[in-house]
Amino acid sequence: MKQIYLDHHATTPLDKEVLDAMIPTFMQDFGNPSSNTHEYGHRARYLVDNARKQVAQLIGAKNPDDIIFTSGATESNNLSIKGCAQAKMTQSHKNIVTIAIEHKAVLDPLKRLRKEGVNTRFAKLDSYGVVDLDDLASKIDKNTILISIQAANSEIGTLQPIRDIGIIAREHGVPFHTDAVQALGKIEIDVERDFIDLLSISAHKMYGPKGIGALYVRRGIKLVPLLEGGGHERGMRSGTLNVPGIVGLGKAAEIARRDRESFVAFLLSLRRKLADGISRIDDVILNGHPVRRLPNNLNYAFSYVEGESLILACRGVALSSGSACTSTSLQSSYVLKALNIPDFLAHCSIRFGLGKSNTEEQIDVVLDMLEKGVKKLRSMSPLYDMAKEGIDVEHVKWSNEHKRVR
Amino acid sequence: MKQIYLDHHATTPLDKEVLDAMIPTFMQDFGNPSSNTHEYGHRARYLVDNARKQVAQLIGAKNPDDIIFTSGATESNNLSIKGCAQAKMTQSHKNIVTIAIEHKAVLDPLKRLRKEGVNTRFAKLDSYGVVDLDDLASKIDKNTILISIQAANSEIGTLQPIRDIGIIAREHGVPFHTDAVQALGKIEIDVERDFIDLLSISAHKMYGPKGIGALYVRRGIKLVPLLEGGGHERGMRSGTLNVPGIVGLGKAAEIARRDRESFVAFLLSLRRKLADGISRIDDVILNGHPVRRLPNNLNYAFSYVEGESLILACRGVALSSGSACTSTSLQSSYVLKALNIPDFLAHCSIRFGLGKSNTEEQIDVVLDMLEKGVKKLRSMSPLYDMAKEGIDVEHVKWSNEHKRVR
Amino acid sequence: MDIWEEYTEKVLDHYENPRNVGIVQGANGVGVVGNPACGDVMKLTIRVEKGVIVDAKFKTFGCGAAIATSSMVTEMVKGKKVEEALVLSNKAVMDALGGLPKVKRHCSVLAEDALKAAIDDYMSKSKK
Amino acid sequence: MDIWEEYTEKVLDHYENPRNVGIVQGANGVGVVGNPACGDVMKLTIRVEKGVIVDAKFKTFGCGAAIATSSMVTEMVKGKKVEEALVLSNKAVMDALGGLPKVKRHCSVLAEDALKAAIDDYMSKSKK
Ligand SMILES: Cc1ncc(COP(=O)(O)O)c(C=O)c1O
Ligand SMILES: Cc1ncc(COP(=O)(O)O)c(C=O)c1O
Repeated sequence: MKQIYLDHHATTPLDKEVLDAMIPTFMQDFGNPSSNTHEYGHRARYLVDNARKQVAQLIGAKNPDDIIFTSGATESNNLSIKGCAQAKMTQSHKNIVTIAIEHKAVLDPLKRLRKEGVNTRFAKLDSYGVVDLDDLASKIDKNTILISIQAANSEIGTLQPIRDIGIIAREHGVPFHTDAVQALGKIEIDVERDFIDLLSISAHKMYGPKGIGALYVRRGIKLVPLLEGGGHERGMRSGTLNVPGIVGLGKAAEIARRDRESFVAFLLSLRRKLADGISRIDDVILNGHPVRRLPNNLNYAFSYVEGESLILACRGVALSSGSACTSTSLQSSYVLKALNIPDFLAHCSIRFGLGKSNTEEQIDVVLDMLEKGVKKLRSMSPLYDMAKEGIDVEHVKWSNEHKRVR
Repeated sequence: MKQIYLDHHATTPLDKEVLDAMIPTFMQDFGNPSSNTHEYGHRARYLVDNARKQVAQLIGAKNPDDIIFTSGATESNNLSIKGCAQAKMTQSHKNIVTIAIEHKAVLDPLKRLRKEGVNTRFAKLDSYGVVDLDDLASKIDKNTILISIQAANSEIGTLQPIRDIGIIAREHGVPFHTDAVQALGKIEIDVERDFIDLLSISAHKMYGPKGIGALYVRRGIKLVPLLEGGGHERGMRSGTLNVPGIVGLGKAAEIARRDRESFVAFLLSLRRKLADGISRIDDVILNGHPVRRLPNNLNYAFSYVEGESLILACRGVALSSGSACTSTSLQSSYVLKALNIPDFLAHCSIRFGLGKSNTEEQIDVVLDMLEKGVKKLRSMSPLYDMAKEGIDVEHVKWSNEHKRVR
Repeated sequence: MDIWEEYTEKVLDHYENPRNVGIVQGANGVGVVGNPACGDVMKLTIRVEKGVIVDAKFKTFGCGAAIATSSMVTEMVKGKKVEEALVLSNKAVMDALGGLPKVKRHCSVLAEDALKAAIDDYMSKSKK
Repeated sequence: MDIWEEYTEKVLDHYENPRNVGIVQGANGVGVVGNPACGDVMKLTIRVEKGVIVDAKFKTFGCGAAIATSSMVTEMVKGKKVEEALVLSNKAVMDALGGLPKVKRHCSVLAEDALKAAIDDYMSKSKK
């Protein structure tokens, strides 16, 4: 398996430094931090406290105890949203304000809450996926219990104006949760400066281990725990602490903070090369914002070429697409849909997620494959022929709606 | 830190084989199993599927898909209990039957449910902590939605008659959940033979990594998920799969099954030596069942000697106690209390948890420390003097109830 | 499913070296099925002489499985009588490819539909 | 808290080498406080001569901190006048030990209470 990995939004490999920090916790410093009668327990507690500080520093949290370790951002998001709703059990007509391009780990809990009478209000987005602040403010009322808006989108990389949202939230006295999973280590986030009350972190998106994440919970924010049993983590999240994971997350956070500037510069230079190369292919459309986007993200619709077939043409390159044909649900990307990008183009879309291990040479290889692949696939595409004849393929009346499953 | 570790109920070090299996998943096979467009994702999916089979085999589950990976047994227990209650949202007067010596990860969720109108019914225990089957059966009625009874207790090691409970549950048509965390790898459990519908597993109690566990969910059992966002794990538990953890759990499960018999024989021989040595000290009382207990567990009250002070006397030995003075809550063990063991003796109780790395020589060292420590501390103990004068210290009218906090 | 691992060698071969790409010169049957909004469109052109399909070519917008089934169907119908081609099922096309991943079965339906549409077109023209 | 790491050197020293363990011969003040059900009982015996505590010994059932504070309190009161001993606070005992972990502060209260009880006993006896 010598693939070129361009799917760093899905997950990242461990940083060597992170692995080195974790190794001693498996067989030597293996204690349970809750064991308070011996050295093993004490050592584990020390390691956890240290990691808590590292994570707090990454996001500018003043008090390390405001960091709650979880099993990942899915849990952090669920805890924020459900925990907040349950804490206001007696209040009626509750609503939560969010945007339609949140990760499923925000949208699915919100869907669950709707069954329990908590409404979801979607603030408007522009065609790049940036939230409309005026519309956001207008959606907030006295029954709004939470605003949940991501820092960066995992498909199109669009960045949200987090601090502006924080200000609006604070003005309205509503807690502000942000899913910062994709942004951390690439965008500077400071919970104080940005008025963030709850912030979700996942280690495996920033060169740390899978199965560990954190939730920043500002003092005074009340959450009903999802996982109970012993009252770990200030009573908000019980369960034996995942010491190796926590140590790994701590180290990953330290590196993310330490190396952010040089890492971003590296990503931007690789991305420029990739974007320049792709711009030589005609009929290619950029999804998402031209500037306000993650430095490691590009997302293009290669018109008239179905995404999966193009990924197949880039054999040996790990890519992901907005095409239904790569999803088991047979639905094209809901993120692209939410931006009113036509289904046809969603099926033609490919996400590029750059990361630490990528090189200029790899970009050259990928560009070569893309150019050849697009050319070959368009030579087979009836839509390309039609387009060249001047027909607008999107607005043709297609003879039959193809049945997806039989 | 060259301590003698006798706290294997709290957590265990990783087996070297487990660590070796995990290592490649951190930097090479680091893919996200949900990534279906490339080799990295596919490899990760393969590793997860393999681990699922290993875990299924350990507990005799016929269908590997009935294994749901979680962040640990705290989550597995919460999901079983809350998920089951939520799935019967519309039913009223619901109750769940359990026992008072369950782990907090069972009792705390039950406490939460009580606020939501789901009653907890405690089946009677004998003085060793074994459930009274007749009483259990009498507690079940048409509103019983779940029976949750552990396979083995983590403090006193008492084993429950799981299969008998399973039969009763099946006869009444009520799902049966068992927290098998402490039993796996030491006691043979088979979800088919024992009529188990839900079974909680934690890797770090069986020489696997922390932060990963599993829940066996028999086909047909409906659970409302706690963590949502993408529908992983048959929709019952979302979140990026913790591949290194899962691979570690799988390997640990394989080893637990493969080595169980020889491991138990090893534990029993060490335990015999420890028990024989302790029997030479007078006024020592065994907590829990003389025979129906985990092969690695002993729990003794060393009368007239407070537990923490005895642990201090065994410097360099990692032990835990039922004493309030080692718990931040300043409460003595609720497990010992539930068995009507007097508080006085609970404060004198020490738990011994044997494991793979222990040796005969270590037992000799520990016995020597225990004997000397008990002797010295009794020479300081006013209670020992009273007892020698024939006074029953438990039934003296003590002049003042000592205030615990000031 | 993993698009590389779950495709058979035959599917990948037909994807990488598709047979009969293009438009048949002097075609007397054309079928266009699918919808770009659903992610696949297939255009099949055939030339029928004396009740026999003497040539068939395709153009397809779609995933690897859609391209491979398109390619395979053109191979399978060439030389077949129209009546024989009409009973060619999507299952037969899949079998010829060594199978398709479950979530891709609908692609073989596309090929069957395109074939039927092209034959329909030929028949309605030849009736006139 | 971790019982090893959170105890000061002084606490551990007094736990390991407790001073004045036992019963004072010819004691004229005895205090027994605590309750086995709460995990600690302290018995303090003193001998007062001419208003001065000339000897003090303890027996304690309790955790390390309870033993260390017992030991320390006997050291601190020996040679003190009764009135001085009466105002000895639990805080002073803790300070002399270099501090106690937060959850162990109650142990120093035990020592203070035992001392008060022993002096009360001496006073009520001497009044007779
Ligand atoms: C924006 C965002 N939020 C949440 C998640 C879920 O986090 P985790 O993988 O830690 O469950 C992801 C990744 O899957 C993500 O990209
Ligand atoms: C019997 C029992 N159940 C549940 C748990 C909790 O499991 P975990 O540590 O995986 O959260 C433990 C250990 O803490 C246990 O001993």
